[in-house]
Amino acid sequence: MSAVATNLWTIPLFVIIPIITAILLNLLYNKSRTIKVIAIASSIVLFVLALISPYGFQWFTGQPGVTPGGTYTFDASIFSYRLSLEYYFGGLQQILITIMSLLLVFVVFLSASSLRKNIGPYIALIFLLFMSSAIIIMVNDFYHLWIGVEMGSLLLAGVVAASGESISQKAALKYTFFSALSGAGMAIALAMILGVTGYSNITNAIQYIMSDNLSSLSGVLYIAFGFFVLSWIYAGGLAPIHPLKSDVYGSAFPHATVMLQTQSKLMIVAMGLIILRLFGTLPFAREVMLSVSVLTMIMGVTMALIQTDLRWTLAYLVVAHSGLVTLGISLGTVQGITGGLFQAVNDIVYMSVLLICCEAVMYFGKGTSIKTVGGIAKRAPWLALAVVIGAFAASGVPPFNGFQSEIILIQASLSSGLPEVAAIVLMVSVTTFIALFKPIYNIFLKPDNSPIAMEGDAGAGIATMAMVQPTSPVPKSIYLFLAILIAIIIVLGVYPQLALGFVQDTAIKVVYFPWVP
Amino acid sequence: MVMLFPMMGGEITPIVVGFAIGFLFGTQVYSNVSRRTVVMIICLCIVGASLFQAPVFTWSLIGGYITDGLSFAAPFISATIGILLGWAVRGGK
Amino acid sequence: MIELTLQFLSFMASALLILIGIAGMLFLDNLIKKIIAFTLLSDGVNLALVSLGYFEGGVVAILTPGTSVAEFPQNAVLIFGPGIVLTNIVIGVSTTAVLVALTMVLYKRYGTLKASKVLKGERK
Amino acid sequence: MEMKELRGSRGVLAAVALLIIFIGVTVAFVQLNGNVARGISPEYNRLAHLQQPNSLSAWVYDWRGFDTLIETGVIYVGAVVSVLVIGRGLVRMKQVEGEEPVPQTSLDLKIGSVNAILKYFIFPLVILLAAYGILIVTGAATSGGGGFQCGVVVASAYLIGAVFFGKKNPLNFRRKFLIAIGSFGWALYALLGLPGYLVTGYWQYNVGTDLWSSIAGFPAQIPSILHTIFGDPYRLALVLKGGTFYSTAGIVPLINIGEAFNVIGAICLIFLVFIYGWSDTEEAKA
Repeated sequence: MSAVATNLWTIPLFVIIPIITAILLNLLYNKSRTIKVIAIASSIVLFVLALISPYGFQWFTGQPGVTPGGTYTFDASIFSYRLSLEYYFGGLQQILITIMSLLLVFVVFLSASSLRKNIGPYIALIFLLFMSSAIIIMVNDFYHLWIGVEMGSLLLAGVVAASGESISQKAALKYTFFSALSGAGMAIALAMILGVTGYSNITNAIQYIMSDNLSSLSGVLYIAFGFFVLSWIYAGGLAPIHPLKSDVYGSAFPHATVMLQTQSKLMIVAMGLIILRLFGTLPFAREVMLSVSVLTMIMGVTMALIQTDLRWTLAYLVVAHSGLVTLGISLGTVQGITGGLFQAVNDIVYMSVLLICCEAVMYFGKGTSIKTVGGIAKRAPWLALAVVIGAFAASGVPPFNGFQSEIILIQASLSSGLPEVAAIVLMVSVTTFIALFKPIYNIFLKPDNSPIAMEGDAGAGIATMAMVQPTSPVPKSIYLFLAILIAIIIVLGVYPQLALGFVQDTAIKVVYFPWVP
Repeated sequence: MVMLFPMMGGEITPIVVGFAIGFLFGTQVYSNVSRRTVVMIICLCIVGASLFQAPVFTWSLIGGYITDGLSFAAPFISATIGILLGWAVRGGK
Repeated sequence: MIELTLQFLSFMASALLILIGIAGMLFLDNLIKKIIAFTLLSDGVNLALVSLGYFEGGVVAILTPGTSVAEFPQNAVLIFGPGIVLTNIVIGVSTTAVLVALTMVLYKRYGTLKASKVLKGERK
Repeated sequence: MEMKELRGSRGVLAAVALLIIFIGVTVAFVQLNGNVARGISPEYNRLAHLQQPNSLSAWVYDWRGFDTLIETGVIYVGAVVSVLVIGRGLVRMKQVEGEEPVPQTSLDLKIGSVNAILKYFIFPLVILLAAYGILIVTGAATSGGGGFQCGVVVASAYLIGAVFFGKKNPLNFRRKFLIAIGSFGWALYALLGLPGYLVTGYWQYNVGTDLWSSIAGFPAQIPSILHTIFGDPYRLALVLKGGTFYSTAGIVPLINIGEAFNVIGAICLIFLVFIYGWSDTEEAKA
């Protein structure tokens, strides 16, 4: 593994393959069978690429770096000002992109089999969502980060509004308005950083800020920090605007939410690390980030408690658990960042389990509200098992993966001298369990005595037959996906070192060598 | 600065490309105007081409450069002709 | 004392545009007016980016016959400003298109453009 | 004026936040005024005479060409999403009965009131505007201009035609044509990186101009056939103070064409769908 390769062959493919696939799918439009084959093949290729890829850089368009002496170099280890756009693929990127591409396989399969009508553009948007998230996590350049975030927000609007229902259109409209606002804010932040440093490459900008005395320009840095935090909040759906993001999660199809929450976590991680690297030296920077995270967690779980629909409970829980990720990052210690990144990995996996279960509940045809569905455990016992495991993992019960990362977070906040924060983390785990218990009990365990079921019993004989012979309409493939994800949950829960090895390196670099991507 | 360089590719290629793209768009044109209008378009196009002037760093007659202060945007003319030809060949009435 | 240079004035104009844009997006009730406010905000950002690249005595970053090769790099205005403005315009166009499309659809459903009526929470 | 929301406590809070933002931005701009760091910017102009006179185009499409690829994607996505919202490619779950989407009807353009003389001049105007757009894209490397500008000009020609002629638009782009050229444009841009990638491993390396293969550490030599294909058709003689340079923009003009097609496809499609709505039956017929 040569970490200084500046033309790593896999990096462009993570971007170009989704682009070409998306263009093809958009053109195919309504030829479902071809779309399915192409989409699944392409997502499997992406997964394999992410697994086998070595580490290194890609300097797009092959422009070298300029050393202070005015000579050109293609060696990433030499100090130079990068003329080209720089992407970095390392351990953190590998584990996140691998998991995201695994989820992409599942999401593409699920959406191709559960949706009707013209699925081409929709699946194309999902591929582009993958692309924009991969860009955001790999890029080492403000300007490009901004393009990636803006593209991600447009894609999110498209994926959410694709169902054509008024609730999702409203959620998309609200979110797009805010994305317009915070996108402009991010552009202002970009303008400020470019004005102060003259570099859009993050490494170069950090080196400039560290080496030069910018005391007369500190106001500019503060404003840039403010706008950056604003767009961080928006990208992750953190505290003041969490209702917007959970509206988005709740009104999209659950399988789309799998992708959306993955994207959002990747954005949080990437932007959070960049804020920490660039503005970590500013006073109050970490405190601001920390208070945003704590607020997010509290607001998220409280809202999740009062929901009566599994979809919406999950929507708020996803937001609350984003707070755990940001908490770890904003602690700013090696242990805290490790915990935050590991939490991001775990969070993506167990939330996907829960969301796929939620999608499976929809196959029974009565939605996901606790008022309308019930007694699913009798018809699909394995599904009930999966959702319970997912809930345990989410609430930090050993031996599942949520436990491992939450314990690191608690230790990190204790060693930073913040026992209150540790208590809040504990509270989030417990409340998650309570919030999930109500829908799980009502939907899976309680006998089906909803008004619709009663009506069916009385009116049509067919419905009664279905009740007598319980058969699950859930396709076998969903069980396969759930099994794979639960295997990951348990493996990470028992051997956390497997994932920690990938993320620890990044945490050390962020704390001690912030200019290294 | 009257200078006739050996003709470079960059002076010809835009004309060819302009014609090709123009032809492509011409196939989408749908109208039933008289021949007089077509003549008017061509006249207006030549006037416009002289206003736009030849692209900078164009030195040859084919590129539209005659002398300082008098030159024609050759890609503009070729694009207009391309559109009209494409309309005549594949467009709708 | 601040000198009223061209760059300073255009920075102030852009700050004003940003203020008007954000205020319009927050306080106006009509969805179309909100979108117009967004375009103002985006223009303000563009103006800021362009004026970032300006300096006294700079020339356009395009070579013309007879330009000095040696002096051009230092004389040309900073190039990232206009370049990023291109991106911002593209992003502005796309965002506006999506916003207008969503507004159109919701208008056809509810028959009103008032944000307070269209976006009223009615979650089950 | 609908300042209702300003009255409550939330409004006051928002106003205060706004004031803080305004003051902050102003202070930052005052500090920035005259203190803008040039950073790496002059570096980008240093080699302009060896590739293309338009240094901005070189920055956008060559030095930072990959940025622009994704930026092109933004407008593609904008078109796909806004058209999807109107109706192209709405999806439903098989099992769940959802709310029906709103049917989209086409706008009623009253074209009868347009002056006859005006109408007589609109057709030449539309044709010449389209040709002007093409002129802009072909001159991207030498003068200000490029793919996006071309796309916008052609789209405005389309919009003028739509406003004055309604359904008898002279620039009568069909839906499938627009979707096809939009997709073709982005795909062309994306795939133009392939030659450089295969030879050197750097995506979108400008094989036509080939500035860097003589620098130590560059992984490969560029075969001369690639120079011929991607470089020679765009070679120009630049007469500057300091000598005459035979420069070439390489793949940049081709990229510009891709970008132009993408933008034309995207923006015209947005206009078309906003005006006429979308129905699947029409696409099946066409």
